[in-house]
Amino acid sequence: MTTLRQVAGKLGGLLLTLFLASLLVFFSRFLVPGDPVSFLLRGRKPSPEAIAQVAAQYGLGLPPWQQYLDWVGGILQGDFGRSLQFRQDVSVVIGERLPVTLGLVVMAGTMIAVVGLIAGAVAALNRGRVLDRAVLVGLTVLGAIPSFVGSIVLIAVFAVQLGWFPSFGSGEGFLDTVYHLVLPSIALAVVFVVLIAKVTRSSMIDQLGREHVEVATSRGLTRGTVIRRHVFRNAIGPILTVSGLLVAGLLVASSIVEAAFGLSGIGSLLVQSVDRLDFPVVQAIVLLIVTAFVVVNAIIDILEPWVDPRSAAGAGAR
Amino acid sequence: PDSAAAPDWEYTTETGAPAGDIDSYSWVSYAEPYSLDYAYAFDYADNQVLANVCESLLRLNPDYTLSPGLAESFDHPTPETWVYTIRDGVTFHDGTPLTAADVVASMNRHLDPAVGSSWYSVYQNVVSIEQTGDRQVTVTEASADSQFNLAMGGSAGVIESGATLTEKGADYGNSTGGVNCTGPFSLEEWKSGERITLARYDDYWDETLRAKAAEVEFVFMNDANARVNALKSGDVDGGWMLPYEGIAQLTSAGTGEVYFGLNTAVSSLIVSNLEGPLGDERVRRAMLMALDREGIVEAASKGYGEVTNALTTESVWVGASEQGLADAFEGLEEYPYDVEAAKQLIDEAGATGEEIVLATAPISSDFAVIAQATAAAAESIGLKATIETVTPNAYTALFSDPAAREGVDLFYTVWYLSSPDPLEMYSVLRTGEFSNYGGWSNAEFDQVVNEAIATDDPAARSEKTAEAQRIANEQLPWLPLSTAPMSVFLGERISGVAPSIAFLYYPWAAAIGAR
Amino acid sequence: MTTPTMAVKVLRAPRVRRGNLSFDISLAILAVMTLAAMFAPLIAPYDPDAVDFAAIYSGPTAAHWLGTDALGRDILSRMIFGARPALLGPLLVVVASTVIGILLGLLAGWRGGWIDAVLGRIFDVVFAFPALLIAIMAVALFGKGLVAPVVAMSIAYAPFVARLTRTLVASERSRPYVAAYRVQGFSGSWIALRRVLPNVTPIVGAQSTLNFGYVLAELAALSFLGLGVQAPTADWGAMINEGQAGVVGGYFLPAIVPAIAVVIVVVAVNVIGEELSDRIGGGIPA
Amino acid sequence: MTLLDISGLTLDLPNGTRLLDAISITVAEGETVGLVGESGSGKSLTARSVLGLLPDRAETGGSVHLLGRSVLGASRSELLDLRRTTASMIFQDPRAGINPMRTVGDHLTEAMRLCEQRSAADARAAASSLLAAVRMPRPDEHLRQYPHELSGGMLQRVMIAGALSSSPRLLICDEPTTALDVTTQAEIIAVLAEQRASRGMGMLFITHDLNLAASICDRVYVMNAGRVEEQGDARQVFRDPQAAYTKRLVAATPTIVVADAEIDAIEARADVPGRASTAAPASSLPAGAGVVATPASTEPMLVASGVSKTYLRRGKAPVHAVIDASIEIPRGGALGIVGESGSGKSTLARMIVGLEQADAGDIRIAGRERTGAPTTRVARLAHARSVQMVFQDPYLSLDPRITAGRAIEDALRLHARLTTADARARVVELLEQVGLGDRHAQARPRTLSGGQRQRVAIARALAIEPDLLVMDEATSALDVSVQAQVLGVVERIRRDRGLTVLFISHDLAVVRRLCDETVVMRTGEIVERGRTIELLSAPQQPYTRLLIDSVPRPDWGREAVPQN
Ligand SMILES: Nc1ncnc2c1ncn2[C@@H]1O[C@H](COP(=O)(O)OP(=O)(O)OP(=O)(O)O)[C@@H](O)[C@H]1O
Ligand SMILES: Nc1ncnc2c1ncn2[C@@H]1O[C@H](COP(=O)(O)OP(=O)(O)OP(=O)(O)O)[C@@H](O)[C@H]1O
Ligand SMILES: [Mg+2]
Ligand SMILES: [Mg+2]
Repeated sequence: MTTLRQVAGKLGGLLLTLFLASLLVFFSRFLVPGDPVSFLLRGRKPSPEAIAQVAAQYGLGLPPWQQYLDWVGGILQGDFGRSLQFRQDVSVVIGERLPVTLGLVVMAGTMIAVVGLIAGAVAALNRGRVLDRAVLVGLTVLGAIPSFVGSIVLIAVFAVQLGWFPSFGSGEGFLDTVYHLVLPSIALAVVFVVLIAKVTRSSMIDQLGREHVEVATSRGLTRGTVIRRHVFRNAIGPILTVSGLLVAGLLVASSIVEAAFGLSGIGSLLVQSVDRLDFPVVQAIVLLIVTAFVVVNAIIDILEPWVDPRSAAGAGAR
Repeated sequence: PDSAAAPDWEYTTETGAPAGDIDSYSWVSYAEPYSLDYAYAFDYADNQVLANVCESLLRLNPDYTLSPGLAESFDHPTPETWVYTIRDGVTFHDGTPLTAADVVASMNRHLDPAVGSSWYSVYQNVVSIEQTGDRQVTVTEASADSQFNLAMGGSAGVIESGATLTEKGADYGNSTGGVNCTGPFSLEEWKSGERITLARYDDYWDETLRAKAAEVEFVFMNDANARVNALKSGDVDGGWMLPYEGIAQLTSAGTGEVYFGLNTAVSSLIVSNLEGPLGDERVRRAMLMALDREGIVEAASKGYGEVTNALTTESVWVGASEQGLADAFEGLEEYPYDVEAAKQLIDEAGATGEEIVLATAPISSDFAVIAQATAAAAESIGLKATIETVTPNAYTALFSDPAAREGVDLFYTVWYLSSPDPLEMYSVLRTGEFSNYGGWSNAEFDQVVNEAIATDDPAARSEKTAEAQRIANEQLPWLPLSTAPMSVFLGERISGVAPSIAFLYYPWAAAIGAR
Repeated sequence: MTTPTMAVKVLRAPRVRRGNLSFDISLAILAVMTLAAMFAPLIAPYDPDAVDFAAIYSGPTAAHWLGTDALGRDILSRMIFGARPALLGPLLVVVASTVIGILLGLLAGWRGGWIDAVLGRIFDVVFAFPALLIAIMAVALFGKGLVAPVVAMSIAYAPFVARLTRTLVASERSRPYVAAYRVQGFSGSWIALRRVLPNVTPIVGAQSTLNFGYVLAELAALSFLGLGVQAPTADWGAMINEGQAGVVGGYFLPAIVPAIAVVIVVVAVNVIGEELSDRIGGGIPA
Repeated sequence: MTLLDISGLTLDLPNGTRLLDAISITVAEGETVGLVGESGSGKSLTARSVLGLLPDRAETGGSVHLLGRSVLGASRSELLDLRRTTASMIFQDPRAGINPMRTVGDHLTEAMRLCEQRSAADARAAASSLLAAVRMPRPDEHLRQYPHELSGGMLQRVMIAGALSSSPRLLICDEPTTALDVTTQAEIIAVLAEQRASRGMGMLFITHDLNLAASICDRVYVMNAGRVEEQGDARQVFRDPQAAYTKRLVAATPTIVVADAEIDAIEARADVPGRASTAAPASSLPAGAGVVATPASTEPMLVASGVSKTYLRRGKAPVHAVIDASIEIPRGGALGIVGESGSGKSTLARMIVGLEQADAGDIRIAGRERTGAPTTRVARLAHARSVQMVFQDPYLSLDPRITAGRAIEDALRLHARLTTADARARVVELLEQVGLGDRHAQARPRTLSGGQRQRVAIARALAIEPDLLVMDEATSALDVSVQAQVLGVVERIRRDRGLTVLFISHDLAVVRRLCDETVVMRTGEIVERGRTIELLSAPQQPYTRLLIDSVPRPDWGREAVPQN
């Protein structure tokens, strides 16, 4: 179905996007007028040694493209530079915090998938009925609750008042970690659940109105079979596309949730690094999130022909 | 909730001897240390952990007295030299013995510009640090300095294994490199962003401070609510510096107790521009009188504090004579809240309608209170006030960079002293001193302080210092606002800590055991 | 070949809606909040920054309808003044991103070819940077406050608008009515600017309205994280951030009032946006 | 027992709209019953209700019985059983009716596997033989293919095979050939007829094409606005329609049957301006072959010679859309272009109006070179005045936001300096010319019917007073009666103003009615040309003959029905 050529083409697109994104991340620093050293050392005592160290780390004497190549070259070898606030390699700082964020994102992702798909499907299958309305209203309101508000409420109710869940920390071992991450994942998932549910709903409603669904029904397939094999199966495309777009949002939104729940992941690290003017860390995290986004979407892109055989033939549109 | 009722609180020095050892307990900190490198340990978060792992030449006790630490004794043979005799039988956590070479290596780092030590100011007078005997280290200074030795109870006097310093290099003190010191606890694990675990060091030299807990776990929670909740629910056993909003809750929660202990910090407004209207002493006095300092204490620290007219707390007057202490605190100018009188002063000074700029930053709620209250006070006496909100980092720069203070008339600080001597405060206000932010200059004051610094006898010194305090109280180079006690929460499982700001340097965690 | 059945579907498309209560209520809420923000100094009972130590954490009283915060500042007054940055920020972002997006989308969709390819690639790259991330990056570069995030988010949201516009324009361009204009002798730029642009703008505009809610929430989140509007300026997000300190002492109002306001505005904007999309979407053959 | 017995069926939407009103239809075993009527008359609703496929929350009345079992109000399992064993349905658009994400094999076998619990291998074998039965060339290969890999005609066969997989007693066909070319339509009809005969099924055949209904049905029902207007023996109904509606429908239906009398009639009308004046054979169209009534100039209005267009597609074989095509239209003449879908008709038209640039060849209109793309505003306007176009889909060719009057006014003012009042007056004049009025000037397209829109489009084209009017399938999307109106308008304008027309259609009958001469296109090439009547009565090329033979030819004696 998918030819090797197409996959190669998509990988090429991925690399191009990554390249452009890395340019953006790297050269964004050049948007700031003035001396790069004083930018990087804002708020710190600019001892000559510190200046020399930062200048050396960034190769500030070199022409910009050379700086860029060095930077990219370092990253390809896992060297993201050194954190100014932690006096430590950025890769170490991030590496220590990544598991928490990944755990959070995976758990939230699972909730988003399960709850979002179910809610969307239920609404779609009851289109125009009370249940649909209820789900829609619920989604509209839930979707309007920013994750930081959600976090505060969840902590106040379930951690403090009821004491069912811990209000901080990420726990030890698998089960404990899951237990610790329940509330943060919910806070993170809510807004995205709403998006997925809405896409699922409209995508399924779209399919429900298709003639092929009616054909399948007319041939005596049970409603369950029709919905599973024809409605839901065909509705996956847009859901998957939107899911891909959500990945980066999930990673960024985790900064809010992590901050609220006192979790130490790369999200809270990002905020802290912005606060502490630790630009090397900011740069690295931004690049990481962008890369995750691009890679996930490339994977979805490559899966596309499996989801929709027409796309392999270039027939495209649904 | 009735906001008018001021809370009851009193100072405590002890929290009851522990019943025995405990396997482990947890402690909450509002932030993660950036580094456990003593050269950079300059903040509550760093020091409260470091104090239990790394020891200094001298030991700063909870009552702010100094006693021998890794130096079993010190001498002051000439006004310019300090000679330390290094204690025998002390080992680092890796088992290697403490030597004079380690001391020299550790202390010399403060002088190394490549390190950029935060404690350089302590060493600014130092000419050399040398091993002058098997167990002897001599520090030579350019001029007489009574203060250097006092600082050896703090981070400036921390001793680390020289071999470790060399080995770890740039990674020394961070979560990968770690530290290798002599304290009652060793650094067991540093899980970035989450917690630091300390383990009892069994070969610790000082039996009296042998750790009662096999393990202490520090968890970091930036969020005040999370901190209070964790303490209240018993998820965490204790913590320093409780959020004021939560103290009432913690007191009534029944899962532990809140204690208030010695503090050296004074909240004050630094007058950073004497060229402007505040250059006139009458305007400074008027400003202080226009401030409802009782109200500020109520709003900023929810009543856990007292208005003060001095820039030091009595707690740092450790070696003071009775006379000295009386001179220092009795009969100080009171500056009561009196807008009318203040207005009159402004009129006299002809400053009505002049403008002042106060800088603030969103660091904690007291910053907002002070900024708003100060602006309101200035307006109430006919001055124009502008609040300039800057980032916390830019705010930090106010303390280090004269350019950052350009155009700023007033800013707020909570200034704490790291050594048991009020001179630490007043030496800062001498003409030309780095931290004399407004460039205030008073010849009499300078002379008194310089004399005090050259005086070795604490009692005699205190009397000189008291003179300095009186001058500052009259002239108001900084406007003193209030003091607040150091708060600590102990859950029902633990006991034994002495509530005091000395937790920044004293191995307080070792004293905590099962209740 | 278009068949009669399809034609019937097109004819059927414009649903004539009866009055929609939630839409009207949402509109009213937004109108009230906008007016309040515009005339804040006239309406607000107190100076939003006025500290009153005698009334710290007062609950709702006759003097302070929504109570006061940790500094005794009147929450209602702060809410009214706080509506300014809270609403103005998203408004600027939505307007700027819509204008930029429509122009770029029109260019890409109408000209096609390499321009489309290049713009498409640029959009792809920007998509990889979620709005909040770009905003955070802007803060890292240019410092805290509202300006950098607003500019950054305008850029971040523009590709969404541009891609929608591009799709719409490209599909309009292939419609016979555009060919008909060409055959009549109208120039390409006339058709693009005078006919296609007005045709797609309502749909794009309605979609952009939906962005308002997201931007509002994101800017509030930024303030919540302490990277956005800085104290003591009244702003809903910053108020939630500051108000959080009181939650532990049982003083919920300072945090909950702005939080509820954020939720209400986002819901209202979404209701309006969705309704508009529905109404407008039906007007043009899809 | 009757196979299908619908009696008094009514269907109401929850909002009270009555969509079907007392429909009664019966189908006996082995019988083919036609259901005809215009778009929206309720044909599909009726057919679907037989299988219990009703609009959401619709209210029904009356009864529907399949082999004696009631459909309305049947339990879920009963309904499933009826669908699995008794009746099945073929839908209009095979592209929409087959799940694009599943293979053809999946489509054919799923019901067998999931409903009849047959093994996968068994089901595949059965599917394969079904595909063979509907004359698919390579059954086993097709099972593995996805719908997008097959043509429309093949897909419709797959749909038929799918419907037959349950061996139904009743086959419902809802416009099964409307989306297909005439030639493909003929093949599909043949397959259907064959299967019906071999299986002895009853068939309910829905179509809006009277000719088709008449050619295959035993009995027909004529529906209009949710009611049955008339019913009876197919030929009887069409030959001698009783209901006024049926009469109109029959009258509006064009035919390609050429009667001798008609040739004479046309010859008799030879002096009508704009009509070719001789019946001389014209197997090709050299200049001057058609003697033109407008004597002013003998130069043809349109000369396209050796025009070619090839579309290059990335990564795929190039499409030769038009290959070396040459046509001419005398002033005041009307040329028809017919051919299957994809034969290049539209591409040729688009090149003539300048929407597409020819790769090779030469186009002259009214003696002026119009091959290249106009570069200046003046050239653009000149080009526009020389040729205008009416597009196929009236729903898409008008700007949805612009009122009818405004659309015409824009065109007028682009080409002539007019005061607002003058322009308004002219707009009304033009609208009246196409049988619309002042009040339509204010209407937005969405509030106009298809026929009205197409007339607005014509008025807009005429506003510029072009030398040549190109109509690309301008009536294909319209119901027969509406089509008849529009064709009438065009005929009248030609008569009144001597307009030169290039008329493109896949419907031979329509071309026959409007055009003096016709060219036949196939895969980009012109294969035959000549006077329309001669071409239809004596086609020279096998392809033309196939085209003509594919058109259903009812034997109901259309001669008897007077034209217009
Ligand atoms: N699900 C539905 N909900 C509401 N109205 C419907 C529905 N299906 C059909 N209608 C309406 O019922 C009427 C009859 O529709 P139907 O599809 O039966 O017409 P038709 O005769 O098959 O037309 P065509 O030739 O265009 O297929 C139309 O006016 C249509 O708008
Ligand atoms: N823009 C284009 N790009 C690529 N191929 C095209 C394009 N336009 C038309 N074609 C191809 O050119 C061929 C002729 O198309 P054209 O539209 O002229 O056919 P047609 O005879 O008008 O068919 P129909 O009856 O379906 O309208 C077809 O194979 C079509 O797929
Ligand atoms: Mg139909
Ligand atoms: Mg065509």
